[in-house]
Amino acid sequence: MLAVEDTHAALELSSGWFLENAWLIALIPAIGFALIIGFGKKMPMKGSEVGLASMAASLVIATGAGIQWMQRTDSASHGDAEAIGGAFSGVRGALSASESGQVEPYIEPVVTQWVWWQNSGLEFGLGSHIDGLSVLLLCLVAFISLLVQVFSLDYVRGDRRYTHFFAALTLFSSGMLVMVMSSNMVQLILGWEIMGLCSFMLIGHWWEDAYNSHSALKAFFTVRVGDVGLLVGTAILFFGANDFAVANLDSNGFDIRAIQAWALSGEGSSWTLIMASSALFIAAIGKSGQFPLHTWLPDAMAGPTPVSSLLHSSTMVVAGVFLVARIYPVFWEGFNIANGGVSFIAVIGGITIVVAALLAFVQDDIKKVLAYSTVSQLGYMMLGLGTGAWLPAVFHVFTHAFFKCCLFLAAGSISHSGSHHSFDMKKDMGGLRKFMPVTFGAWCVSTLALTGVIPFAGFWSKDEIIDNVGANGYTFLFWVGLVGAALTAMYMTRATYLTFFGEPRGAAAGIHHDDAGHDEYATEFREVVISSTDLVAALPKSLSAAANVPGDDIEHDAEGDPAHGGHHADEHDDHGPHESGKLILFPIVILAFLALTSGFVNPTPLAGDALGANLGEGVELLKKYVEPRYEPVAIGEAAGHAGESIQLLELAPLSAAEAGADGKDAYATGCGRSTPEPGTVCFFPKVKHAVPELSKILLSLGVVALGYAAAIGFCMAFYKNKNPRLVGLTERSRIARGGYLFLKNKYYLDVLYQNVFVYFVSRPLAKATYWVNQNVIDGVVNGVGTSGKKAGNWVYNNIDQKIVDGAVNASGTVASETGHGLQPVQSGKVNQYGALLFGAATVGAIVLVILNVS
Amino acid sequence: MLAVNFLLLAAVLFCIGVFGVIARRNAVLVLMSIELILAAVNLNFVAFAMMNDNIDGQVFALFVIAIAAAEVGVGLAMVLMIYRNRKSIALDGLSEMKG
Amino acid sequence: MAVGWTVNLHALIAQADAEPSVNIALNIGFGLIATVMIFAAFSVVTTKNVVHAALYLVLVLAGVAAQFILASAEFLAVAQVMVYIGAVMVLFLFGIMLTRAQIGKEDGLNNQGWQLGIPVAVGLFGLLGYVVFNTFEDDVLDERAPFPTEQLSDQYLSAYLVPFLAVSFVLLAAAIGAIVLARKD
Amino acid sequence: METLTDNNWLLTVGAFLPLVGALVMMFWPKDDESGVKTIGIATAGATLLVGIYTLIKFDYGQSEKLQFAVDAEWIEVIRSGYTIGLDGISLPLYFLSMCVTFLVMIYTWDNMPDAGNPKAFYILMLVLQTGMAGTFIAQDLILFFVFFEVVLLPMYFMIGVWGGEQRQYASLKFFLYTMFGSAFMLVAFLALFFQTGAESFGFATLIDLGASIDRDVQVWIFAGMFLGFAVKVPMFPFHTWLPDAHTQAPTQGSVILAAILLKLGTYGFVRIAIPMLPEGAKAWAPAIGILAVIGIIYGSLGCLAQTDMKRLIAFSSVAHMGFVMLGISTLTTFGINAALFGMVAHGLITGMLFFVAGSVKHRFHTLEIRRLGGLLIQMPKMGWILGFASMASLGLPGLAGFWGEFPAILSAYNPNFGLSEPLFRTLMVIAAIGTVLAAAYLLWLYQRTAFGVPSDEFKGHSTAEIDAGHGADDHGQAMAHSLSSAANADADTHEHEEIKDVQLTEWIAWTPFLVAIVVFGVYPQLMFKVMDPAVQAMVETLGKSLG
Repeated sequence: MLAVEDTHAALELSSGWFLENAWLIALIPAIGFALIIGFGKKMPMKGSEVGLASMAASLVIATGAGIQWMQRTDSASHGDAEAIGGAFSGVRGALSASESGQVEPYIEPVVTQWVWWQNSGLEFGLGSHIDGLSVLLLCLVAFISLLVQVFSLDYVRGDRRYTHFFAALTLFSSGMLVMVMSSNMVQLILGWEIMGLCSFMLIGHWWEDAYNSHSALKAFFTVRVGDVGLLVGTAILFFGANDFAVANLDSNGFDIRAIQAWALSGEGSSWTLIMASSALFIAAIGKSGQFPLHTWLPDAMAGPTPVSSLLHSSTMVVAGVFLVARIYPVFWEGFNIANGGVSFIAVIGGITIVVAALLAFVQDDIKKVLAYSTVSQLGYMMLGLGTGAWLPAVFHVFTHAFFKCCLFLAAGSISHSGSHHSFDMKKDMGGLRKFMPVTFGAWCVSTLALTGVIPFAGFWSKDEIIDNVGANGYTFLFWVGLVGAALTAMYMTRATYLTFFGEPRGAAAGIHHDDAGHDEYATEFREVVISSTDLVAALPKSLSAAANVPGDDIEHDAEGDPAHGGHHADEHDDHGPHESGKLILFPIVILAFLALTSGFVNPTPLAGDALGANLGEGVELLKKYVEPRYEPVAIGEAAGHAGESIQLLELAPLSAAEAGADGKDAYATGCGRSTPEPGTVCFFPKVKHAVPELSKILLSLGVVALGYAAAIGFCMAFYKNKNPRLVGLTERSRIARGGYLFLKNKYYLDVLYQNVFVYFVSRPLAKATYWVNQNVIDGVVNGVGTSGKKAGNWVYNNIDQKIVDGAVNASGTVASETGHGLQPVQSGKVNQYGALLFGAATVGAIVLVILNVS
Repeated sequence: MLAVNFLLLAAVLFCIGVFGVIARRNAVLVLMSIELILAAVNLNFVAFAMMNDNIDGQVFALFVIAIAAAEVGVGLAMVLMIYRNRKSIALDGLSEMKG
Repeated sequence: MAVGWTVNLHALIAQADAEPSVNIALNIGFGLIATVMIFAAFSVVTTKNVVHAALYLVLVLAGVAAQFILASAEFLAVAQVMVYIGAVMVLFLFGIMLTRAQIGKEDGLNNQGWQLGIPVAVGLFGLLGYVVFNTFEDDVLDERAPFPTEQLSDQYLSAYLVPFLAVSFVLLAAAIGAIVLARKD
Repeated sequence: METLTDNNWLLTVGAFLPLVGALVMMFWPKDDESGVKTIGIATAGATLLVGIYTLIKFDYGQSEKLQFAVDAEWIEVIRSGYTIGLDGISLPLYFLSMCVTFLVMIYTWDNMPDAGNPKAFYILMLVLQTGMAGTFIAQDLILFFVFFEVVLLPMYFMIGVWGGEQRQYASLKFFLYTMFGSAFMLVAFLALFFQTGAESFGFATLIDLGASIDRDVQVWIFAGMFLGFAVKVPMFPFHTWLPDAHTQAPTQGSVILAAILLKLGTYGFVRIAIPMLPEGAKAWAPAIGILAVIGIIYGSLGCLAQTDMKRLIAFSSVAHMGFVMLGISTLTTFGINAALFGMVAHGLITGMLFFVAGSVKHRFHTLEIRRLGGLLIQMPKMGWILGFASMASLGLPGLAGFWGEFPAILSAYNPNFGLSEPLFRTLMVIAAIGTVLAAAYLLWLYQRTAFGVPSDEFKGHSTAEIDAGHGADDHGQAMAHSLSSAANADADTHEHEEIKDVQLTEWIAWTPFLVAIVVFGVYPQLMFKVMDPAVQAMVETLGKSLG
């Protein structure tokens, strides 16, 4: 029944089983989810094994696909003899060109898809669309998810909904994978929304506590607001691109490639493109927690730590970035990035970097510090995308996943065995480096990576972003990026200091105060105004939780502790902080290692030289395999008809011509700079790559170092020596206090959204609507109804009855009868007279008018 | 100035008056609504008089004013009497006229 | 006050005579007064307080008088002010006081079936509006000097003499009737 | 439009078999309840089998043609014939009506409404089934009208006899409202007939001739039909009967009402009003679109104001049908396909929600959202099903609801036949915002009923809860619980009988719904493939006269 319509690339590019069947990568976890839900409870390991197995399987396939994608790329550029069927002279054209270093032909993504639904004769597909970007993220997501699940094995052991937890986790990864490999917008929306659902399930995992369920609601709802943009944007793109796609690529307006090609073909009006890209970016703002809609991310910390790490490293929040990266041409044209237009994306990204970084300073909850740092890093990615630095942004997604995941897991490990299930740095941590050396080490490595210290992973990606931003002529945003880097260094130093240095406090010192969790959430309640439920009702409910069934569990859950509610709890209770178990440390260590090394996937050559290592162009693996080539493609090619690949020959001179001119002029023409030749389409704009300079690198490193120095000095003075000039500054100085409160309250955005918008819609507006419904609309109905009933009554008792009587005793005079018959019309009520009179008059007149008109 | 302005204004007043007559329960308020209706009528008269450049409209408007005055006088007197007899001027209470 | 109005009205007309087209100032004035009137009228039929209703009614009637002036019917305007605002309203207030309507908010001023009024009124307005527009779409009331009052009086004492007398009798009868009705025995 | 007439006995049997069953039941002793129920279910089952056979025999290759068509004489005097047939537009709804009746009957086996007397109840449901099936197969205006009205009566009694406290009011309102609408509809039908001067009331002839009518006249006739169908849908200003009817109706009534009856209106638009009066449709499309979008926002806001679970679900129907009508009002193939899909999806999902609401009421004897809570603790499975249904209802991709909502919104971006684009694009954005509100009220409902912990009055009376107690390592507490609950159970009134999780009959009745929601959500092509050609054909004929 599934008509396989296999529009993968022309055969001269080597393909392979893994590339063809990449859809399995997403399908397996989905099936895993079904299995866990169905039979998980009965399984020996309560279903977790299914989750692990499915993720492992996906990882294997994803890796295979990655390798085959590399081969495919090589087969195109270095042209293996056997990879090329002799018949395809086209590739020889391309080949000869590429050897002369001029043309690197566009590498067809491998698209495998089936008819998913049809409408008005068009058939829309569901399947996999494998190119560098998707392969990269597929491997990443599968890998991180696997590690997180391993971590969870121990972390959430003994939780009441252990099975459901793993089920949701698996579905979550599957959703992300579906989205990453999506071959069309509808499938992308599918993955997008599945993730939304799972985030709802996972953040609200301990839903007995009202705070958690409200955070879940908030997350889903905020993202949903952004999704309006997604729907609208998709609609605009579809109707914009459809005709072009049907005509040229025999696909449809949902198809990713069709959209890319259409955007660069210059067919679409600039208005359409601007509207579409703005709408879609609003969706990205919601999902990736960019500035105005970032408020849900910190609340998402209500979920178990593995969830936070998965959510913040490779899935969910990256979705927005991926959306922009995936249909980059739309934004490229829409925001006119080619000509260095100051784009919506770049501005929002820049704002987010600073805004979020500042918020990270006033958090006491270690997870919230990390959350805000994620937001700010996402700002970097958006900044990169908005300024034409496509590759660095994607690269940053890649590296950021490792160290951010590592940081979260480390935080989890701390709370698990260090701070007795509290996340409060000020209350329950400090001096932990002695107790948990491994965690400490991993944490430090990741911190260095996050803050972009050479040679850790973060440096290569983040610095490349900043560098390219500068090179593309956005000087101001360039400085914003540097400031952001400094801020990152500072708040991470603060967090590190509070957690690992100084004197052990609270739980870290072995003191247990189980109410810690409670008053933390009690304060939270003051911040979180529950969407559309009344706070008053919710508060006692959640507080009475402790008294309820199964009270014991709930009480501990309120602390955000999974492992309580069973004898596992007692394990920790008897002795103080200690290092976590192997299952927890294993993923952390691996991730730490990657945080150290993953940057060398795509190091800046010059920086390499600075290191003394001799790195040539060749080492930029991502640039080679992930970034799509910007060469125009003959239309037959794009539609996947091998026969027409001959046309590549005609392309050779065109691209040779532009390759001739070098330097900036090389970017004057070509895809995304000028409309492609008739008969050809572009799939990716010709992005600039900054020529790295040592000075800039040193500058950024210097800035970071400065940040470190300042922060360390501050921590020493403030937390250690309790410098009297600093301590209590917020009490003394009005400005300092103002700033502090402003940050503490997250710029009052929550208040705005929840007390103003949500409250207004859910209370006065809804109530008013309902009132209108009941009183006016329904009132009219009832009024008509009652008067109709009255009329009916008197017609019955009078006309009917009376006339029957009249017939019986015919002796009565007709006059009197009719008189009696008409009597009851005189109900004696003036108003009814009025109503009858005017009503009748109106009706009559209307009838007359209508008769006259028609 | 357009004739429609006046006529529409009159129409609005008229309809509001009608609504009042139907909706109100208190006799005095009903009388007031009737005054609204009459005012609307007068507006029309005057407007037409101006439109046709003919003074008869105003003549009639004056008649209406006079009649209205009379009507209010009598009406209120009746209301007063009703009130005396039954300590209420709620109209739906009065259904003696019921046949 | 009416006099003052007329004066600057003449000024307006004088400078409006130059071009017969629609006079902006007049329209604006009309619009302002009309809005006030409609608002007031609406309040008359919706307010919960009888006394307020009466006062709103005053506003409406004053508005009508003003409109009369704009329609160059000054005598009527004066009559309107004197009769309605002078006499009728006083009567109303007396009526309200004597029937001991409580001062302040009062419930049960409406019938239970009051919603019935909405469709009737709306329908009626739709009808009237439609008809008015269809018929008098583009009839312009060209500004003219106000009708001289003597012309009015001539009409009364010649063509409309009989109705005039009739009306005066009616008024007399009404006065007597009112006394008879309202008299306490 | 040529027709396929092979094995054309199918539809007649499928439509009137229930009546036979009802007839048999008439002579069955009233007090043999299980016997009565068995007959009812058996009849419905047989009907369903016929339906399945129809499904098999249906030629999907040419689903735009009328199949199993019959054209027999009926009432020669008024030139109305017994003309029936089935095509891609009506097939899904026709089959849905059969499934729903069957499943509802199974559900009734254990959950008979309090008023009792299953005999009457089952007879009514069978008559209802005939009416619904007939409406979807009728190809003759008079026949259509008859079936359309046949549906009315059983539902009236169902609400009026087995309903809640204000059942009289609700049922009367429902009846009068719909009658009011259908009166205008009948007038419009007759007007259409005479204006065209057609030889018969058959759809085909009227579709051919209808376009020839003068535009103004078309607009007036369409107005009549609009009233009739819009009341049934229900569209925004005519919706007030819906919440009362739903809230007061017994669970079975609500389910059938939501699943099928509301669809009669939209089906009427697609099948009759629009194809027969192209000009009228075009003139009215903007109005319909605006009302639809108002309905979306308005219904959602209405939901946010509700305190009663069932009433909330009822209001959500207004919003969802708004999406359907928006799709129809664009007059595009895209939109009408979406609308048809949306009808079925809404039938399944909202039906499911009403089932859950009914079962909750059955156990807790209240639907006050305030008093509920912790459903997931007391009835985990029920809680999951509720969550599943609400997720489907808020249009989550991968579940059926999405495929009605998303294309409808999409289609509003460029409406057909030169309808005003700015207007419809604005409508599109507003409708998209409507989806946010949908998420708001459904999640809010779910959070307040399913999450959290049970309120004190119901605490500790569910079997699941006590198991959970055992599951937790704290045995003493669990024991204490079972004891205390036992104590309460003795002490208190019916409020405190054991709250059981989903029961067998409920599983049987619900599983098909859940499966269908998933299947159609994951592979919508199943339905689009059937509907799309038919809708394309229809829009083409529309295009002939509108250009």
